[in-house]
Amino acid sequence: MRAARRTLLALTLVIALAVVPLAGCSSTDGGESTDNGTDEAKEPYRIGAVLSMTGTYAGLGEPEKNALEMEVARINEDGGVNGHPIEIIYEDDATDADTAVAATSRLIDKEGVLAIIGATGTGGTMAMRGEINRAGIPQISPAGGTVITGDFDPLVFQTPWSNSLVVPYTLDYIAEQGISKIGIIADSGGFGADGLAVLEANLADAGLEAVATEAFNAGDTDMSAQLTKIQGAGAEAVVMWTAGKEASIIATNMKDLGMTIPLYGSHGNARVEFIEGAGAAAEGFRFAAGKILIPEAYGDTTEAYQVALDFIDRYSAEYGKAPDTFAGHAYDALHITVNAMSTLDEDFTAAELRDAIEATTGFVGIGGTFTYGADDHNGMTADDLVMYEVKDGTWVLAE
Amino acid sequence: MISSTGLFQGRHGKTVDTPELLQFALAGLKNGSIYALVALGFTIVYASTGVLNFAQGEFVMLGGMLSVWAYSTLGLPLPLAGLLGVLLTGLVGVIFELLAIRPRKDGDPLALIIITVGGSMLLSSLARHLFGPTEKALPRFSEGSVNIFGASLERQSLWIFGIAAVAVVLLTFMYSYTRLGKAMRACAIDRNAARLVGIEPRMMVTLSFGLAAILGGLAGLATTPLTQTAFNVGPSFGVKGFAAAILGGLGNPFAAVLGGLTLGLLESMSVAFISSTYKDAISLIILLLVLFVRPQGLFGGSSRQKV
Amino acid sequence: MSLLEVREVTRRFGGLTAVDNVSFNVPEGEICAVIGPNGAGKSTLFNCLTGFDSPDAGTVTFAGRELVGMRPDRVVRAGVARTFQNTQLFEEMSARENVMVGCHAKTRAGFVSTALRLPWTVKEERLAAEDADRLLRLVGLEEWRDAPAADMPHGLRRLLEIARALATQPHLMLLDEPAAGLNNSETEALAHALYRIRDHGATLVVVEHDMGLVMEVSDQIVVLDRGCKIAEGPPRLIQKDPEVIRAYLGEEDPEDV
Amino acid sequence: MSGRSLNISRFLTVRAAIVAVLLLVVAVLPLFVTGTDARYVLKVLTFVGINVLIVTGLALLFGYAGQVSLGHAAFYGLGAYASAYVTATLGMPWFVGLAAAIAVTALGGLALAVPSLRLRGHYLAMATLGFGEIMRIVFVEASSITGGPDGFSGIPLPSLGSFVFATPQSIYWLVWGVAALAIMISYNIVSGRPGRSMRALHGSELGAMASGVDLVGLKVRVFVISAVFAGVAGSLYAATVGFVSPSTFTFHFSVVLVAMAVLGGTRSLAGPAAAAILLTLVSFPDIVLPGLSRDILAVVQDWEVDIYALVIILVVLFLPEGIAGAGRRVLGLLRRGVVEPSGSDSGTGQRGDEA
Repeated sequence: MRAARRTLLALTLVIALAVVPLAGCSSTDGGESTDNGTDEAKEPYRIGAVLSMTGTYAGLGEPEKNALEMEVARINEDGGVNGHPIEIIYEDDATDADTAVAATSRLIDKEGVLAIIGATGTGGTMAMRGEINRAGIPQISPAGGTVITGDFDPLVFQTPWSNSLVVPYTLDYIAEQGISKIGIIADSGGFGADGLAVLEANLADAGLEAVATEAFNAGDTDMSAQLTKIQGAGAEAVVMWTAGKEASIIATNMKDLGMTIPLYGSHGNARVEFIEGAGAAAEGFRFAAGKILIPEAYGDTTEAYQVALDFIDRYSAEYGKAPDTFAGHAYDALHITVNAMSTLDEDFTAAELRDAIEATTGFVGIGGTFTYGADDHNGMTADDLVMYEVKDGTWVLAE
Repeated sequence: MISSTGLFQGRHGKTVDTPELLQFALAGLKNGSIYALVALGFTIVYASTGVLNFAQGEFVMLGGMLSVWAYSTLGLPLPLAGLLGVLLTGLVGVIFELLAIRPRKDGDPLALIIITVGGSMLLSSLARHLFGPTEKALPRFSEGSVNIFGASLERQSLWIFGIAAVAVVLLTFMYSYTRLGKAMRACAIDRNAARLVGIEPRMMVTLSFGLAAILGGLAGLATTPLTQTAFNVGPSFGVKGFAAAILGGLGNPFAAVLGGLTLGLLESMSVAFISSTYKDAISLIILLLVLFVRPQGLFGGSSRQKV
Repeated sequence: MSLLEVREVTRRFGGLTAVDNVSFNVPEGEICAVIGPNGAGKSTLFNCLTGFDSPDAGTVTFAGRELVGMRPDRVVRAGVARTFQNTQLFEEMSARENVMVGCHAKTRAGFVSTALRLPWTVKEERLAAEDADRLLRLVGLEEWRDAPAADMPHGLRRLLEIARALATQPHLMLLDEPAAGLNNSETEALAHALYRIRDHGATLVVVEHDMGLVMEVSDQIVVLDRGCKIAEGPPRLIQKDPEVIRAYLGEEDPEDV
Repeated sequence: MSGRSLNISRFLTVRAAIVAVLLLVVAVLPLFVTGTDARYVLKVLTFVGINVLIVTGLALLFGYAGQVSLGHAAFYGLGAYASAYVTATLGMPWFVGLAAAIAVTALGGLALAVPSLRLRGHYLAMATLGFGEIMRIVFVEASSITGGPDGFSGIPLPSLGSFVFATPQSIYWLVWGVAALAIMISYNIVSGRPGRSMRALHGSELGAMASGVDLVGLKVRVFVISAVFAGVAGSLYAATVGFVSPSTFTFHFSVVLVAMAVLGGTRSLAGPAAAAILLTLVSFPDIVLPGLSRDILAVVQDWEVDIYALVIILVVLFLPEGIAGAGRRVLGLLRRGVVEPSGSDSGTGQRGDEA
């Protein structure tokens, strides 16, 4: 029967086309395998990494993976940990909670990892928690949501500055500038909503009043309506909380509206793409973040300065561009885990690893100096932050 | 916590003066003109196939991405880079039609819609492979703003208004007065009848995809200087454009533009008088109410159903 | 009392009055034909009688019940079935299934009872299938029972639609141009089917262009022209009515029909 | 049904045998998944089962009644949040959460279906899309109930009485059991009176009305049933994953669900289920090809969306009637080849009710 034969043909075609990319790439990418320590007799320590290589957060997952790959290679060249090489097994969660759960399950059950770094986003990080708890292994997240450590779980650590750290620092700084009325604009996604909640909780302590609170969504193309409202409410400064590309739209909208009041942002805006997108409108924009952007902020005699400089140099050499903060968060997650491993006997358990990570004290990383504790799995203080300002198309330390 | 925003604004609410109102209106029209451009793209493909092209948002993305590529990577001057970006987008539209739409011979609208859904995923993913995951910027065609009775509008937005205005006039002219335009419409209504009177419907469909892609590319080129672009911006453009096309009423370029502007104004007025948190929800609820009362959209005639 | 009483029904579309103040009665057990030139408003009238359209003015009383404002499916449940000028069959479904859909009004298995496959629903299905087979035999389509409607020749499709309408067990059937596109022998068969249907107890209203058929089968004829009723009466009188000849038959010679 | 000719009843036996074998395979599959990654494999297969359940509802709505919904992710989410709230926040048993999910999605379906009755085609698609987006905004903003953008965590596992579905096997059986039940219910519906009216509605609305089919009631009921299926799936999802966040219930997911239904083919339940299995597994290639090396896997993950999109496009292009159409042809071949070599095409009388 001809029709049936055509059906079969089509099915075959579908399968064939679905397989072609696999076959085609397996030969070209073969050199990318991770077994560097070929002459190592010892089993590698396996760490899982659930990163968003595709989907909405693909732009964040990429530098994170870059940093991890670079650092693992270096650690292994230096002889690994306790004589064991480190092996990272990467999973792409496609910025999707379900995929993150399945990936975690695969890492735990199929790969038998000792710890998991991830996920890139707060949503994925939270979704993984069930699997993490079932397996009882530690999770170190490079995602920034306050909820990650705010909704405390003994197994879950995080490396970025949380909003609960950055917000009070930023508000205090604004108050010091003699400003009393601010307008807030935040995205409706995880980072913005979280930031907004922390902002509203800390306004009174900083002696500030929010005269307008506006929201926008990822993908919005113009925020001048919200900004007009902020302007009309008599705000003396705009505080923006978002990590998306809409940040540069807000900056340019303000300039186009002729708004001269200062714009403050967050560590979510510490990306060159923001300056590129906002152009001249980015001038004078201020935000608080860790000291990685300008290592001199540490003071050039400190260990932190050396660590940061070293990372920046090697990353720039390897990837042709300076690392952003996300690369730094991944760096910290890996090194905190590896450091904890190095304090343990060779065949430690997951529970011991967790305890060792929690015992991290004064670890000098990229994001800051980490000291975890039984009820603090974020580990940083306001001392790790510094205020930046955009001048002549680049970051400088705000005076 | 965010849900208290509405009350919060109410406390601080003050009367809106005229320049401010005008500014809100301009903000709405700015967004609205972008929605209108996307909606026009929907209209073109709909007019010749009866299909909503879910890949329309990706054409907008590609227009921006390819222009950025031509500008930054090839180092072409902006006008040339833009031209190349838009033409390449048009080419993508034509290739997409030839490879993925034309082989489905019966032209079943639902099947074609699902193909455009697949095409949308594919184009955005390919853009990520080619251009990477981060957002890209493009300089404005014209810097600065103009002052309109105390309200301010960036010159770049005038370009978007201009493109939308020219496009709607050209399309209306084409559909009403040229043989080509009439032919394009004819084949959505009845492919066989179109063939009988000497129109090659397949050619018309290819053309309409190319035209829609060019228009989408123009939209992407014109908006990228304001909004930046990234591989994943397509769907949000698509959804807004779809909403605008439906709000206006499918099939008529003027209705599409009016739908886009109305949607933009609804959103900015929601921000002005109700809450920016719920601006999308409010405009969607209004859209639904409009549909429940006028199932053919605000400005759509019901004449098509009778054909 | 008449089974169907149409009183002063008017339907306007914009400036056009498609049906203008039309009244007539259909007594039980008769075959009534509605004729008129194209655009006379016959199909609009049919739509107004069956709930597919609602008149701007006037009443339609069927067995003492007002039909205006009733949804089409309720009209069917009240005992009025219809067919369409362009047959509205379910192309992908078999002839038997098409007729079984017609049984819808007389069966009651709902989502829940069907989902649970309650015994009475199974029995109901069987009875409906038997009913459908019986009706297919009545219109002479038993051989086509399992064929999709799309595969049936044009003439038979009209018969299938009639069988489907019969399955609703109507007291009144409205047939919209049942003979359109039929050849002579098929028309002959149709006429016999109409008699059989009437003898089974259904009253018939037929919109038809085939004058031979109309004159043969109808007890009474209503003539519409541009929305207005211009004549009403038995075939032999209508054939002679000068108004009908002028308005409807135009320059044609009335002796031809 | 009686009065069917011999070859059809034998054909039905073939089909019944196939269904029985498939059921058996699905039921015993967990017993053969025993590797170190059994938990992972079962978790993925559980996701597959959940998607099969939602798509079955869409198959009823779209494939039989011809109604499009671009908002089914919202019903999935409504069910998930309702169930999560009742079990985690209120501390009630899972069964109550499931009931709440059913009630909430039935109401939501009703609220959308009734005003949408006049809408057709693209306009109906837009209305359902709008509903989906509005619900997503509600999921994000009603943070005191839903946990906002950060999500809702700490949802207890499904349980019946004192039995907790704690092992991946038991969860698999629960989800697939419910999915099989849904398919069975749907099969009964489509092969009985309501299904016939739905197909009639799909074929010709005028004809259906003239046959006494209550279109309003029918459309609303199908919509509600299909919403409830998604809601039940949501309840299962929330309880088995333990975490719910708005990023799961997106327009994109709604579109993927419709794509599954279309790929499966109209007037079929098996086709859409097969499409749901196929498309869900595209994201987890190592389940299908266990020997895949990690490097290849990474490449596949990088190209996952592209593969996914290509599968959608190619299936729609080359299998015009979807997987169901292809399946029917294969079954037709089987019937002719095995049962009745000289058979004609006359056995299509019941071709509407594929299982």
